[in-house]
Amino acid sequence: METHYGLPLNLPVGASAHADQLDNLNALVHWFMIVLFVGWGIFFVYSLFRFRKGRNPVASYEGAKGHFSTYGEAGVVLIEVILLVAFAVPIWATRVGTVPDEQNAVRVRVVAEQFAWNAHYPGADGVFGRTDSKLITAGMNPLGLDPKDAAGKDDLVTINQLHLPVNRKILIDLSSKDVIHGFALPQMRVKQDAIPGQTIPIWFEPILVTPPENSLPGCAVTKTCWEIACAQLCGLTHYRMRGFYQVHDAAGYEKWLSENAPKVAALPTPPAPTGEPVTPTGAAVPGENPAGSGGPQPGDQDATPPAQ
Amino acid sequence: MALVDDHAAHTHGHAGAHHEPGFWGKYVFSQDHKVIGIQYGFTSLVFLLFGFTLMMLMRWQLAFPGKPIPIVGALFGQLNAPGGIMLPEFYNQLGAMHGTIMVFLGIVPLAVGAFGNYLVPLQIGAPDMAFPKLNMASYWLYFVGGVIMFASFFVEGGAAQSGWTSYPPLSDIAPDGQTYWLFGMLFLIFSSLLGSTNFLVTIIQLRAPGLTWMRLPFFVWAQFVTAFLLLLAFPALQAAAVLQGMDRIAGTSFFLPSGLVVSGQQLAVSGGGSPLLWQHLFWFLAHPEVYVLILPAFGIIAEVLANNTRKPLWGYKSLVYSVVFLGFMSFIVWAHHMFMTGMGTVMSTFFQITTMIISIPSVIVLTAFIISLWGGSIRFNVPMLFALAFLPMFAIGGLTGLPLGLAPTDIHLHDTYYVIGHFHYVVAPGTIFAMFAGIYYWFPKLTGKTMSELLGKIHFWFSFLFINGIFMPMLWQGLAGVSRRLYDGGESYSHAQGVLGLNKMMSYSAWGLALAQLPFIINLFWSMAKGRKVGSNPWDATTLEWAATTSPPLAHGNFTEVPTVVRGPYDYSLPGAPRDFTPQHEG
Amino acid sequence: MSSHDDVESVKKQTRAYLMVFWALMVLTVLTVGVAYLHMPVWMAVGVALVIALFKGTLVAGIFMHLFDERKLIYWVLALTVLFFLVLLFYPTLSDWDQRKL
Amino acid sequence: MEIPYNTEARPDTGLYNAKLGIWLFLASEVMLFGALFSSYILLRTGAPSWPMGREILNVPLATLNTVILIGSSVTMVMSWASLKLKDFGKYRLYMGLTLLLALGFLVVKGFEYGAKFSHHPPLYPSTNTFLAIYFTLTGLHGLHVVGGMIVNGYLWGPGTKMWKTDPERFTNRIEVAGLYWHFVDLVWIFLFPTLYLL
Ligand code: HEA
Ligand code: HEA
Ligand code: CUA
Ligand SMILES: [Cu+2]
Repeated sequence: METHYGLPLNLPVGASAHADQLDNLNALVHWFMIVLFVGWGIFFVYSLFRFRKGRNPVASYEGAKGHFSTYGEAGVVLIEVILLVAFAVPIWATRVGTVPDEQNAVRVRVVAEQFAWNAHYPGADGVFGRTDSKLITAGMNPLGLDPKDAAGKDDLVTINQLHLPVNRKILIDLSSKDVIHGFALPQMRVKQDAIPGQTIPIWFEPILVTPPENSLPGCAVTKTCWEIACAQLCGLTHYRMRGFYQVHDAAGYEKWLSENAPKVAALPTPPAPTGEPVTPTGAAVPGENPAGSGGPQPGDQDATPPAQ
Repeated sequence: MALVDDHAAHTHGHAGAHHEPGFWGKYVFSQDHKVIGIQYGFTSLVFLLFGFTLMMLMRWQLAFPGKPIPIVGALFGQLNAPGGIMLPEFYNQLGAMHGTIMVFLGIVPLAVGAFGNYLVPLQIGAPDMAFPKLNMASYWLYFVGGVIMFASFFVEGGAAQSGWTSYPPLSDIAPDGQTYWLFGMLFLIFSSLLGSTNFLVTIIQLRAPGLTWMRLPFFVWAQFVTAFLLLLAFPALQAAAVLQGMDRIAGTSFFLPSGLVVSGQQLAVSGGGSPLLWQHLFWFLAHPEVYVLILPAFGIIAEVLANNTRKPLWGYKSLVYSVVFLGFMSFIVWAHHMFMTGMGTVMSTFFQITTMIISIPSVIVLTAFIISLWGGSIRFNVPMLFALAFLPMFAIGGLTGLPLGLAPTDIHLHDTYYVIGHFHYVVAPGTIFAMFAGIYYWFPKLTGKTMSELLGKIHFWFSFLFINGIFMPMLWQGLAGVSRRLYDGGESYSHAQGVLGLNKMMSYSAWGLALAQLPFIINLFWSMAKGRKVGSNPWDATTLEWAATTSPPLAHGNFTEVPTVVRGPYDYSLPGAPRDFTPQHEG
Repeated sequence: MSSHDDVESVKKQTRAYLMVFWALMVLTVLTVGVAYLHMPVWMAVGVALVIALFKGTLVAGIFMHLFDERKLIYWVLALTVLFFLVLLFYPTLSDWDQRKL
Repeated sequence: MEIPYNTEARPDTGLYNAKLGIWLFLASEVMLFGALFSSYILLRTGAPSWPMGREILNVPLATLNTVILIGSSVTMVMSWASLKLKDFGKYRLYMGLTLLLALGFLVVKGFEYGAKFSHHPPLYPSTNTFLAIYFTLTGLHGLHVVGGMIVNGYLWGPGTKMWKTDPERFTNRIEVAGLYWHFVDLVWIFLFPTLYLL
């Protein structure tokens, strides 16, 4: 198991540039907690033993004297200040404040829905085609891409799979079509609620290529290695709102792009919107057979099987 | 407005003092704070057990996903568990209702409604609560709220299933159970508003002569701050519930943004709302609410510790200032539940700082408690065992709040089992243990009898063992990144594979914990009937509830004569005193 | 409170109530009138709020006797107003700090 | 044993129980409306455009209602003053007027709502966010008016028995009911410009 500052935290492998920062802070905080707890615990157990009735029949009205509790508390304050000022605040500021500029980053739109992750790549021209929620049709045009927009012709749309190049800054515009979902890439140390009505930028830089399937015990079971997890309760099938993501080396990523681009360019022209809105309370949810919950079949909602 | 009505009761009260109320007036629609306290206590224990039962069912599904629930599986019907196999919608209902019931129908009514009601007037030397009729109304509103919540399991589509947090848009488009949840909440909120007003007036106005603020038992202080939190925080959820009710019933879009597409179809609403608005209003209540869950527990622990160390609490004043400060700060930390909603640097900095600040008074409280042990003459009776166990358990719960309170570490831990582990350590082996301590400690007050020490010790040791067996692994699973609210306990995720086995162990522990409650339930009823009879002050305690009345206290009026307080609450082992305790009213 | 107990001072107060009534009437007319001047939004909001605050102060201060109330009530209200302000503005502030694209 | 400080003030706080009680209750009401105004601010600042209240709503009717409600506040406080002056007849009169004015307020409100529903196209809470807020806030305020009327009605009718047995406490109750009623007035004073004028 990976350790941080000597502490095994049972974290998934940290595969992004900023993962170490977060994990180290996490380990630091946990060390702090352990030291407090153990120190506190020794005092606790000793007091129970030393001042049990059998040993100390008459209690002292005065009790403990001295200021060590004040020093202890001051110490806690000091450490918390350091954790905040030296670590937490600056790290968060770089995490959310320094969004890479669009030219240098690989951009992907991720749109969550019950219960899938849609990824939208701008294609060769680097421009996302126009989308409109009114054009959305289930299955055919999940993002509501406007077929009339030229910029959208070369766009690439995938479901439940995200392909990323290693060592490049990734900028994801995250949003949702229906309810709040939680976009989580555990190995990237990325987590962000996908909130309908808002588009929220997230960025990170993968530094490891996804290991081949079967290389880790967990991957062998679920047949995919790194997965997009849904962290926020979003309805019946929240537990199966699983996508996978794969970090390729530069060549692998180009290959994947070129293999998939044309296929998607021929996006079927969507029929006119049905104009059959559902009522808020009668929202239908795709039926799922929960009885077979022995893990979803890998790729059962995927547009293409994981290329490896 | 209802405050006014209360006076009517009292004019009649002059005449009414003489004629005895009948059965209904005495036990059902009683206005006596002690009876109401017992009503609260009994109802909330039943709900606690109910909430636990829901969780035991869920723990089956988590340990053995997709396997039919043994024995009781057939009871839930085709809609919830065909062939005994729990459906995801049923799992989500159980989860949302477990959280709701435990928090709003279990712990808060037990800690505030039962302990507060029964003990606060006694501890401050008052004849009753300031507004007895309101007190009764408060209990019955709670009762109705509970019935509505319970009934919601039987409506079409089942009970609320969007989590106890009820985040829209999911909750806006959920089946009817959610509407019941909202109405149930409104009743509970009214109940709690009446109750907290009553507590505040009682504590401010009805303290016995000589009982100055700095002579109040710490328990009363804890209840006082709690009442303020309830009074000023709950209205935010009240407003939010009204808005969500409008969304669901009148078709408004307070929480629905424009352009929603559900299952591939446009939602026919005007849009223009904000899902995050709900979260702000909800957490504006719910963060103070979590301190409502812990403050009365602090209060109980303080009483039990002082009594069983036979010495005054260490740093009484710092304890008081800490809980007041804690109460104050708890209104400005709520957005630490929302770090992952897209918060920028400014707000997150603010909320990280306030969250770290609020941990300081807890540290002070815990430090004062533990230093109180130093120099004591510690009796290890059952209430004390629970109180002592509370300390390290709350410490674990509180400490695990720290990595959650720092936004960068919260990235990995948010919405994982780490959060579940964090707060269960505070509320289960924390608050629930404190409740047990209180029940064992004050049982002689209610009945004039004590509970069995042997059964109590069995109850304690097994509960302690099993409860850690449930919640410690959760922290470990959370670190591995396992999301919460997963119907299959993470089975389909590769990163969860390494910690899946723990699910079985946790579930066995949960069922073991349930078995460990049997000695308690037996003890409770057996001791009521057959327990050893004791005098009015079996623990040799100093505070007024023991000092000036019989056990159980007088039917009406509490005290034969109003005591005059002359000293602080915890004069144990006062040098030169004849006994090792000197009651508050003894010179 | 003792100040409004005796008959004389109650009579004096009733005169004050009537004056407040007329003041409130005037302010109501004023706030409606002002609303139809074409002011920029921030100014319209400001003016309307100032008038409403003024009216509110009259009601709370005189009808509700807040100008002459016990310290304890002031403390309760001060605390409430503090949390009220937090609740009133934080959600919007945090919306402003929301990361958007 | 009688509960102390039900009528007379506790020396150190200077308050009788119900007076402290009602102020605490009003404190929670402040938070309730605070939460609703907060929602209003958030939704309005977040909206791409916001209709002018006065172009949709009926300002003259609302102005009339403002006058009515302020009037009822005055009669309410006068009814309390009458009791202080031991003039029960006047109390009856003023309290009766308060009730009538409150009823008037609700009637006007009813017309206002009716006009929205029968408008072409009809204006419902679900029509847009502005109307949603308008109906929710005024509806909740209306419920407060109704609640106040129930209490005041009781104090005008059956509740007056107490004037004979315990006049001081009865006067206190009118004061407490009055505090609530003025608060309802106060809320309207802020609702009126927020919804109708801005
Ligand atoms: C009683 C309930 C309770 C209590 C007391 C607390 C206390 C704290 N909580 Fe917890 N919390 C909850 C109940 C509670 N919480 C619940 C229910 C949730 C989840 C809700 C949901 O999403 O469903 C939650 C979630 C939650 C989150 C959101 C996590 C997320 O969703 O990502 C955060 C983040 O900041 C947090 C932080 C804290 C902090 C910093 C404290 C601090 O107050 C803790 C302070 C205590 C200590 C720091 C320990 C004490 C000190 C010692 C050990 C002594 C040390 C010794 C010496 C002096 C030598 N909590
Ligand atoms: C006060 C709050 C409280 C308490 C006490 C508990 C207690 C327990 N909780 Fe709960 N829990 C929550 C609040 C609480 N929980 C909340 C808010 C959530 C989140 C919900 C959501 O996702 O929306 C949650 C979620 C939650 C989950 C996660 C589910 C998921 O994410 O899918 C789990 C999983 O194991 C769990 C387990 C337990 C267990 C085993 C206990 C045990 O500790 C229970 C112990 C109970 C007892 C020991 C009962 C004692 C009672 C008696 C002995 C009665 C005697 C009766 C008479 C005399 C009549 N809880
Ligand atoms: Cu999507 Cu959970
Ligand atoms: Cu919190």
